[in-house]
Amino acid sequence: MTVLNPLLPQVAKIVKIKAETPTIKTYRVVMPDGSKPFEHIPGQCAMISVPPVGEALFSITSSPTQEEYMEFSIVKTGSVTNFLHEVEEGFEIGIRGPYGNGFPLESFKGKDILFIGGGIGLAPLRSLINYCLDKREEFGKIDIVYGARTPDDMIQKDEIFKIWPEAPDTEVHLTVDTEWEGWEGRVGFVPQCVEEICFSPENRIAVTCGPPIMIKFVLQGLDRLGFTPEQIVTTLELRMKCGVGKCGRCNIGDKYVCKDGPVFTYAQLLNMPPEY
Amino acid sequence: MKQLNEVIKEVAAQSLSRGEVDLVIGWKKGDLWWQSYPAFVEGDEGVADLIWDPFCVPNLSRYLLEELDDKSKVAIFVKGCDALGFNQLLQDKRVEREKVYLYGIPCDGLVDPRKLEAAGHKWLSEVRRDGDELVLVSKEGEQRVKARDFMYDKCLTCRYPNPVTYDQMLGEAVEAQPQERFAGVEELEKISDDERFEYWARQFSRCIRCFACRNVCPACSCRECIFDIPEPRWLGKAKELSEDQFYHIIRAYHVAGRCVDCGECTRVCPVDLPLQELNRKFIKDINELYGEYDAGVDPETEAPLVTYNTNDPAAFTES
Amino acid sequence: MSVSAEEQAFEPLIIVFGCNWCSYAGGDLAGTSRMSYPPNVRVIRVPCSSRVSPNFVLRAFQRGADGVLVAGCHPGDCHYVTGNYYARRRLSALRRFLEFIGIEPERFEVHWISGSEGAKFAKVMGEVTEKIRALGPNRKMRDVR
Amino acid sequence: MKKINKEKLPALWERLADEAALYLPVEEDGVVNFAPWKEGAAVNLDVINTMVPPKHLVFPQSENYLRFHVEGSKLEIEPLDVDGPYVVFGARPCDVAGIAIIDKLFLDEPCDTLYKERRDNGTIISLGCNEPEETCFCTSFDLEPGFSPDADISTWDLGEYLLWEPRNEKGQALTAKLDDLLEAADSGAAQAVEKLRQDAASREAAVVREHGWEVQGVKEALEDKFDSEIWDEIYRRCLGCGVCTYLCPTCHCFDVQDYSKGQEGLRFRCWDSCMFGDFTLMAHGENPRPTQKERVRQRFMHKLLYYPSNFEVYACVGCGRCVRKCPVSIDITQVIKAAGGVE
Repeated sequence: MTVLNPLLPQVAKIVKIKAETPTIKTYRVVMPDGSKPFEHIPGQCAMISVPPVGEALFSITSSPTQEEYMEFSIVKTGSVTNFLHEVEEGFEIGIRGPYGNGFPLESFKGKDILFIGGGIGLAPLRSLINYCLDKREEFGKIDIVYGARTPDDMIQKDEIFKIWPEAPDTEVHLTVDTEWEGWEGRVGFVPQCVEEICFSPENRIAVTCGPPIMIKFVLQGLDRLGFTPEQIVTTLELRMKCGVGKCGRCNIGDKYVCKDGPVFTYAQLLNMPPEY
Repeated sequence: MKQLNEVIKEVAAQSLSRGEVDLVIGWKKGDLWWQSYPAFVEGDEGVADLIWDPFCVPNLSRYLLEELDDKSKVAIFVKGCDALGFNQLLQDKRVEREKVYLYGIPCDGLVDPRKLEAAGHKWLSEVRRDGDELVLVSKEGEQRVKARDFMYDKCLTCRYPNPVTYDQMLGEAVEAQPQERFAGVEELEKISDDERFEYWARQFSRCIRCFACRNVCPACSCRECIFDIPEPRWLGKAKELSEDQFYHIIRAYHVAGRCVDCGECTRVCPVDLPLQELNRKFIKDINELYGEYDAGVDPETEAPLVTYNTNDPAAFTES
Repeated sequence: MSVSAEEQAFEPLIIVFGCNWCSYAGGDLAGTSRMSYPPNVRVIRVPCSSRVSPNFVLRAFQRGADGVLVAGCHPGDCHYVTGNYYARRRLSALRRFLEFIGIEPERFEVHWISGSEGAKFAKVMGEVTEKIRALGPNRKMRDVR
Repeated sequence: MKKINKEKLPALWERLADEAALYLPVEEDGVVNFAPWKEGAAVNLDVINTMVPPKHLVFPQSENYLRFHVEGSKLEIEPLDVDGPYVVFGARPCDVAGIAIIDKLFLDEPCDTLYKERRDNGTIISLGCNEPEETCFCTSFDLEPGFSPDADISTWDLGEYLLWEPRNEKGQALTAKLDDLLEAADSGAAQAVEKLRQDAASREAAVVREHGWEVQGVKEALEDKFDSEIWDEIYRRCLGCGVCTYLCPTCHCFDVQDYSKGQEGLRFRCWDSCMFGDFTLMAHGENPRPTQKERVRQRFMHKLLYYPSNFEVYACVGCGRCVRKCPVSIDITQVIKAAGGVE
């Protein structure tokens, strides 16, 4: 069998585009024959190509249990994403992956899981949330804390407002940074929210993703609540070009985020140089 | 030379101890005889390491771009060419004169270690300047050679061995003995377009795009370089002759009228591209067309390509 | 002397950077006055001849131009008063430099053509095209990928 | 072991060039680099360090690997072939060791097939060093100046003759094709090689000792040096150019870029350098290595700590190019000394 060049993308097609916020869209992607591009584990990523603009790595936001397609929530922020925000349904892209380690699912089994997300940080968490909900009996209680600057900046509104709150033994805690007309829910930053609700570390894993500043305060808050570094899991993002640990730019010490990550426990991060 | 080597330590110690400057940038010695490199001295402990020898070639003024950010005053040593480069930074409004203290060093030429090596002078422990001679020290003893035979080419054509600007001059002024600096350009002008194209294509194709020529240049001080901007990406990253040509033409053009002819681009090029000849072509043409101009001599004048006269000649037929 | 098929069929490609206020208008006038000029010429409108960065010129050569021409207002007539005086110096320096790199100087020309000089526009384009045709295809900075 | 009279080398090169693309050290405009052989080429086998190492033959500075065609919303992607067989003649042991070092990364899972195919297509003929340069310190890394265990064929310069020894099947296959040009070496040859190797190694080791360039224990010493002040001193004079990385036989970082011409285009990978500010710059403007300090630290930590942690080998071969070519003499031996290994 010939081994394929790991840098070689396959052609795939964007079949659905959903505008989540003014700067975030969710793209549904399938192969030309209508199948899902490849299997993955929650937390893994894929490299998306839009020649001649280039390639960028995105976390897969759909759950592996979704057998029809793959989804990506993408913020408009650089040349590839600006381009993607201009395309329409039916547009063909290159895709390769999956990349990265994904969440350590085995170690989550039987435990309560606390998801803490901010803004676009929900994208990788969503893959895992939907996975857990689809395999509900394997996990304990699920709490989802999600915050954004304003209600308009929240993504996956169907799921956060309707689907997830109705799932068995699942609670969703939404918060916005500041008062907002028509918003009746919680106001305040995500880390505050986590501490206020006072989650117990007992048999619980905390999984967090969001802007670096949010993560920093979430970690402090979880520490105060008694979570050990081993109980906290996060996913990182650095500039990447190859996705397979060769191009040399996404390393933190001797670990490559694209290959050894992007998911790390806080305990692992404490043993790595603070270069992220 | 020995004397100057002591003087620089004294003045640096003085400036620092009196609190006149926060930092002195000079040169210090590495393990190998030709390694004289920039040293950053903020307290007494580093002063003794400061040296002046025939290999103190790096221009220290470029470091002001970074170092002045968080310091009130920085002292640097400047040779003739360095002072021109410093003035160019002033003219380009990238440093403030009052935040810098300049120790001027009259320089009678620096030594190109590769010329010594090519002549079989290797495994040395020290090279000293003594009048017109170099003293080469090795385990076998000392040997004297004519200094001018081993100077950098750029030093042989140097017209400003004495700094044109300084706060304090260290040492006696030296006499300039410049060879004709446009000889190389003129040689190339004589041959046909096709031959010249061949020549430069061969040179450029050796380029590895390390950007050392840009990064060392006192006239290349843009906060964001056009070659680094991802969009529009003017300079593609592929190793292709047309991209190499693009890079070198634009690099030289961007410093045209501002190049102080210090020759650092040629010195630092790891693959020996004769880059100074490109800059000199611009200098020569600008001199011919728009009048003699020496960048870096007077930071108050306007560079020739950012000004005009209504009756300027053109290098194309005007109709 | 043998001439390759490609050279026999050679139609030069000439990129013209035309100043919006004069030469581009001159080109328009040539068109509306039904004065013909060669189809080899592709005009790119720029706000002033001084807007023409050397990047533009080199990119044109990289992407297949056989000749590049900058057309601006006559000195003294710049819409922005002094733009073309700067351009004269800069483009002169560039022209000599391109020659130094080995590119025939005829391949990079500068002409002053006002908005009322439709005939001149057509004539210059014709002359430049013939000159470049005589020189043959330019390969000297062409990106061969 | 075989030998060849040096007068016959041009005939050998001609034959090799018939077999495959032949690259060897050629002098042009006073610069010696690995270049394709052609008749009359000024081959220079005396220079120890070519200006650029032969790394580019296995890992080109830029390498197209796919062609794309975009039309409206349609995309076609077609992989491109890797160049065919080639022979590298006269590679010095340090440079061959550099290739063996980057093999570990590129051939590690998932295997970089582009690299592997190109690597497999090449036959490397090394040339042992008789004398060290002033900047040589390969013995620090347990390499031998006089011998390259990773080459397909080893050769040694014995004055009138070049001794020739195939080291593996690839080398034997090529040697078999050159039978009429090579002759059997006499019985003393092995001994002569042994002496050459020992002399070269001991001469260089003496220089390394004199300068204090030994690296024993440097990896361990660097394990707690991420926040050390050694970086405060060394980075400050760095100009942020890529000389050190691009001339390094083991630096292998790359970028991926597209080139397009209308609807057609190519994707290529090309060398990139951790010394450049945009290397780790993210689309939203953040940079985990915001200043030259972090970049310089990364370069040396990668070579002396991270790479050995992952692949059990230092990513430095002591060729001395960075020592010689850094415009401001930032040199890995200074880091090695500053880190302070175990005596």
